Amino acid sequence: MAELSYREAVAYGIAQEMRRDPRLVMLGEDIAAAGGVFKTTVGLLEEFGPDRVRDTPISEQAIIGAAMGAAMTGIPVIAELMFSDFIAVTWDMIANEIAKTRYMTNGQVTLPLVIRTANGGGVRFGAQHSQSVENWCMMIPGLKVVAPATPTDVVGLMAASVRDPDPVIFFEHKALMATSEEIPDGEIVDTLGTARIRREGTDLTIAALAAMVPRALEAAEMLAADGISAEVIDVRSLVPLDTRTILQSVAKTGRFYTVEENPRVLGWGAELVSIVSHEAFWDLDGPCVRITTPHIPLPAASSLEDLAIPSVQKIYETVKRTIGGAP
Amino acid sequence: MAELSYREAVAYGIAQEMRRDPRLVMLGEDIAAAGGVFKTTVGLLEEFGPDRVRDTPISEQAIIGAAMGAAMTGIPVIAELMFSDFIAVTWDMIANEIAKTRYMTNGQVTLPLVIRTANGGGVRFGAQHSQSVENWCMMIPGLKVVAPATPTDVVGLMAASVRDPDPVIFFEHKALMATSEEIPDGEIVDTLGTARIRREGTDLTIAALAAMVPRALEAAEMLAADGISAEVIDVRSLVPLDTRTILQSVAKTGRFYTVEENPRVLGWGAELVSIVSHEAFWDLDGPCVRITTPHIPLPAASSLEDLAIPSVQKIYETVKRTIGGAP
Amino acid sequence: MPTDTADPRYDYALRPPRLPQPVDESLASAPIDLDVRLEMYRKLHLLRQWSKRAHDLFLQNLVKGTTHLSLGQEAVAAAFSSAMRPDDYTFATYRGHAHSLSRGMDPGEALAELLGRKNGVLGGKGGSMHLTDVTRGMMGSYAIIGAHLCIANGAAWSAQMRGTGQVAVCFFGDGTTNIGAFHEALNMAKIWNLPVVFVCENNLYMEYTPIDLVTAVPRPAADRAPAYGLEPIVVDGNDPDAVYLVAREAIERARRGEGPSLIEAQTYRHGGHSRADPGKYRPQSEVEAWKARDPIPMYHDRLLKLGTPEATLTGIERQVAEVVDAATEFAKNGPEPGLEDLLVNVWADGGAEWRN
Amino acid sequence: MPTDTADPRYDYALRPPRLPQPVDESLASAPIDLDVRLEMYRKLHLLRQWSKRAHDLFLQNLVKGTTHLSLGQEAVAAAFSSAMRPDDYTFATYRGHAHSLSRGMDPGEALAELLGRKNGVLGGKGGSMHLTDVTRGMMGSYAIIGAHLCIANGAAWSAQMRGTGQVAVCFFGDGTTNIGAFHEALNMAKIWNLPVVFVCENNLYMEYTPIDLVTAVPRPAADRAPAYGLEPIVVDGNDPDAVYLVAREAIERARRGEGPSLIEAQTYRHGGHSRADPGKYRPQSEVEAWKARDPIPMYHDRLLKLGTPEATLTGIERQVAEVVDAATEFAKNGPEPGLEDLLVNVWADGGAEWRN
Ligand SMILES: Cc1ncc(C[n+]2csc(CCOP(=O)(O)OP(=O)(O)O)c2C)c(N)n1
Ligand SMILES: Cc1ncc(C[n+]2csc(CCOP(=O)(O)OP(=O)(O)O)c2C)c(N)n1
Ligand SMILES: [Mg+2]
Ligand SMILES: [Mg+2]
Repeated sequence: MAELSYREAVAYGIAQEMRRDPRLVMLGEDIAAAGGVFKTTVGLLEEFGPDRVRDTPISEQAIIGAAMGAAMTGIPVIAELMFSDFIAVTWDMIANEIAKTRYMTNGQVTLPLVIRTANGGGVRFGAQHSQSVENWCMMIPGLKVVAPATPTDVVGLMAASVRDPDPVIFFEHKALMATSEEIPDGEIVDTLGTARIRREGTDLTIAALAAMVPRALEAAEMLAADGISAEVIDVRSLVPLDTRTILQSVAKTGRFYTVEENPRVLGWGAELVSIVSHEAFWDLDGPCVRITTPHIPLPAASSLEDLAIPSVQKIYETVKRTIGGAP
Repeated sequence: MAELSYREAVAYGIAQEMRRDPRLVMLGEDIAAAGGVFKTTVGLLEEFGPDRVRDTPISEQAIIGAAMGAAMTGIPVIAELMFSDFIAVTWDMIANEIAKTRYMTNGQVTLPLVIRTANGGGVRFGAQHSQSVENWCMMIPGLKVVAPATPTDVVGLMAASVRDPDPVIFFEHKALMATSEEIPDGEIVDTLGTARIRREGTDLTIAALAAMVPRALEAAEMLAADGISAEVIDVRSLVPLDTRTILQSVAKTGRFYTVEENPRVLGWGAELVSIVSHEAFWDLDGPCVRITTPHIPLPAASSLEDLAIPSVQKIYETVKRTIGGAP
Repeated sequence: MPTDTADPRYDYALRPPRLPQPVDESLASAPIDLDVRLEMYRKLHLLRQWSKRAHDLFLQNLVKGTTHLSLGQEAVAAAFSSAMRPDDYTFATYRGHAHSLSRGMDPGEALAELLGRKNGVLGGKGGSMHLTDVTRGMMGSYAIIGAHLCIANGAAWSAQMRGTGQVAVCFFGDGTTNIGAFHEALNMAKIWNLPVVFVCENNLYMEYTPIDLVTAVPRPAADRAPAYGLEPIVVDGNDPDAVYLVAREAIERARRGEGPSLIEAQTYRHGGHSRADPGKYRPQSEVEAWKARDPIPMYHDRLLKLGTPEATLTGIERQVAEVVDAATEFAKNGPEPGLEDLLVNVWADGGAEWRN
Repeated sequence: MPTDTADPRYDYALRPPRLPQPVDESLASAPIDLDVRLEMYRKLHLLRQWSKRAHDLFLQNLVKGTTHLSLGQEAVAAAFSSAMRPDDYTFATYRGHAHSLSRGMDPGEALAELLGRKNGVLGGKGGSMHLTDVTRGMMGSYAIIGAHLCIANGAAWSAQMRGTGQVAVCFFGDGTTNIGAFHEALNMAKIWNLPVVFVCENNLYMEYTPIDLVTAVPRPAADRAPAYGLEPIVVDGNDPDAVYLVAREAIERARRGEGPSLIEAQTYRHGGHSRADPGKYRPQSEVEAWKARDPIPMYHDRLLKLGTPEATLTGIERQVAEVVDAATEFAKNGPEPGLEDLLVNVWADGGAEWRN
């Protein structure tokens, strides 16, 4: 057991996989000599050398294109996009090429690659460096999408993502970088497509992701003090999506809430609600409620950012207000 | 009254606006001398000249960037992206710059621009030239999103989009190009953010968009023959979204269906269902059902494409199967 | 503003024609094996006849969707593929039929793909714009401009890491030189010294717009080469021998570890951009001049002059005709894919499940 | 693989330093009005003192988020803004404070924005990386590499259409020359003959990676100019007079309708890339050599040599100090924005409604 921060867990998880598979390479801006702007790749250059850990120019299309070309010819790759907002600069490569090539070629091409990127807000970086864009990727058929909330999950889901033969977009959350926990000894390998029940409860189900998981858990404690028992599910993997765990939970609790950092419209919760409200319709005792950032670009000022992103208080109050059935 | 095809309606609508506002300009690939690859801009070069109707290089970032820069300095612009799939190539410009600049500058910058693009499938162009990507744009705060289903709506919503001071993404549907209807004489100006009830009904509400509207209407006729009365709403405008019309309809019918051409996950219907299942929860007599393309890239072969995109038959059967309450 | 119909800003066909250079007859004595030359001749014919057949089938309404033929541009594909090793990689655009067939893709499977049949090389899923045959090093046809230059880099990088000596050859059009990905790809190829050869088939037009109207330099690829520390290389793209020599040199350079090249092959498409296009934005005299520089009769003459018996050439042509006929039968007889194919191969497990 | 800690591939600070060129003393006699020179001197000081104050406030934990200072690079902003007309357009990156202040943005409003206050120039919504003041032609600071070059084209195109003679000046870093949008923007600027001046502030590093390691040519901007039919122009970015001359020339060219320019200004940032960065990837000798080429003392000396009384310069410095102190008070006393600001100005109607 070692205490590891979320930030350190990234390099730890990558190192585990690079030791295991000598073909595995990495590329990205400032990831090698500098160890990454979030210090998530510290030590990898030293251990694996400059051929396997590569600094690149500011050329996101070339980076992701190179990852795709290498992966399709037998070299598994981890590519970093410094901020998830920059996915937009290489969106064609991700959404049109990487996601579709296996299907278009009827299975001729396999793409064992992982795109890691720093996602989310809470660090006052403003609208172009704080977005939660996991929904961008979730909606594209052919991409797997993972967003861990804890250091152990970072390591285990990194291993699962690297070992998966399909392209995985791996969202590391900026606001969680400094959080830490004890992680198990030995190899850690998790499974894509599995949600995790972080807290059991009977009155309502809250589905949360990444930085919203600790907030949902805290809100659940406050609700517990009021006699309301919330089950909190860390969705972890948006694609594949573990609907079973969620539907089972809703079958038990009869109420469903999502806590989403993304701006409201078409956040991942919309898909979950559309599933729950269809398949668990007869289980529901009241409307599904989505707690999200308002549908606005994220403001930079601390005071505004704090007002925008769902807070513990807001989660708590929203549940309190609506659990009886009020809209 | 003149009979106009959807294809012709695009140029008709643009010409109406270019006559009205002598500042308005257009740019895009092959739009001027060739009249556009879908022939949607035929005659505009001749009428408005090469300074106002410009052919560009294959440089989507430069095209959309130029549109933004011109718009922010007082020149309203219509930019064409030949296929909506190519939005990906300039996604940074659209999602990170155009959508966010007004908010980030606290209102200093106004962007009167329209991005027109040919959207959707049905023409056997395969996975990279047939996508329905209106959900990509819908989910970005700061973008308005329109997708007309008829020639009259093309003209009217084009006028509304051009006159709107905010950036509008205007989706023209490839499969509707050849459809035609009589359109009213004189200036035609519609209103963004208004859905339209295309068919009244009492048993269920179907929300559809663009090429799915005629299919939904046809399916409604088949259902009527079976004694099931479907109300069909053409959503038309995803942002702003006319939830009022939809919620009122569901209040009346008690059942809600979406017909979406997009691959399933986070299609526009997911947001609608999340709204309806929350705000009309007590009105619903059964689960909301989404009828979508499966969550796959769109295949090229006619037989496969026809199986993928929701057909009249599939709409009809799905409603028949589920209207009683079955999943 | 009244239209002056004689204004070349309104009608590009009124612009001055851009004429081909004359044949360099000295290439007849270039050091190229006769085997190679005959193989190139065979490929020229295969690409021509196959593409004409594809066009015929389109006229019969059997090809749905779109197609982008290379009629007139065959020399580039024929010559490059002949200079490549079987395990080298090809990356092409939607105009990728010629490159696919040249690398050995089965003509029947290729045609069946255009017809949307289950026996198509992609089972009908990809269509005309995405022909791919990984077993033959044909790593794909890419339909959105730019991306595949970056992807080709990745394949070259992979070859470099694996130490296999493989080279990636990436074909694209003149119009593609103005998109951002071109710039990023060329820069990365150079700084990483990648074994990749970028080949711009400059056919003077993007879709319907003349390339010189939208490009800051006269030679869209060659005049950009120095921006990436590369030599400008221009070749007569209608002469298989000229292309072959340049291709061999660039590929061997890359194989020796001496890094990337950027080649501009000047050529012309005889037809429109895609099946929907009559190509009327081009001066008639220009089209005619380039048709007169058709690589096939020119190469036929050269081979005759080099002493190849007419019968050998006719034999090749006949053999190709049989191949194309057989391919046509194969394609036409293919079944349509069905529901059992729809949800297959999104993921490596063969399926399309995104949830449990 | 054991780490050789003395290997420059592992530690870029071990690479050979890239040293500045010596001051060109002949620039003292350049034909530049004394007014202009004194104004540039004032700006140099304003940018320097303001940025240092921003840094102090960051150390006091009053600046949240990130900041990117231009310490050492002030001459570029000071000189360009002095060569511009009030109605010309500036486009800058996240490293945009110097350009904003040089165009006349209120120093207090700029600082308040860094502090996330309601009286910030963007009401706290944009933050350090997005300073914008449309009333002063400061058309924005853009935080994602590349886009704003294309946007600057649009403003220049608009000026061209409106016939106002306005010019757009677009600043960016060396690292930005490797992104696709750079390529697209330069090409379009040339073919449309746009009144735009692209200014690459080459400070030798992207964030933490030396630019020469990732660029195919030695001069990231200048060596690309010919690819767009442009002259390569390199200028000593630490000499306000040198920059001013080049700026005036390029801007007037653009104003006369003679099209775009691309200028590479060689400079260096004294500090790290952003507030989180100690900048240790740079050879110490390099940092020192460039600090010795600090534009401010150099320009101070030049002005003295040109006969400006010391008191005039001290007066300017003192006046700037007062401005910066006042700005600090203004910023610190600003209230934090609140809920009433959150849902404002997504749309032109002032609101944020996406549904009814
Ligand atoms: C990013 C992008 N923009 C536009 C298109 C539409 N398009 C398809 S082919 C083409 C012209 C390409 O011209 P060129 O590169 O010269 O190749 P050619 O077709 O002449 O072989 C265009 C604009 C596209 N496929 N991708
Ligand atoms: C598309 C994109 N990729 C990466 C980044 C992260 N990033 C911010 S600044 C920077 C370095 C930019 O270097 P340069 O252009 O030289 O400008 P400088 O910071 O030196 O002024 C990088 C990589 C970004 N903002 N946008
Ligand atoms: Mg071309
Ligand atoms: Mg720099």
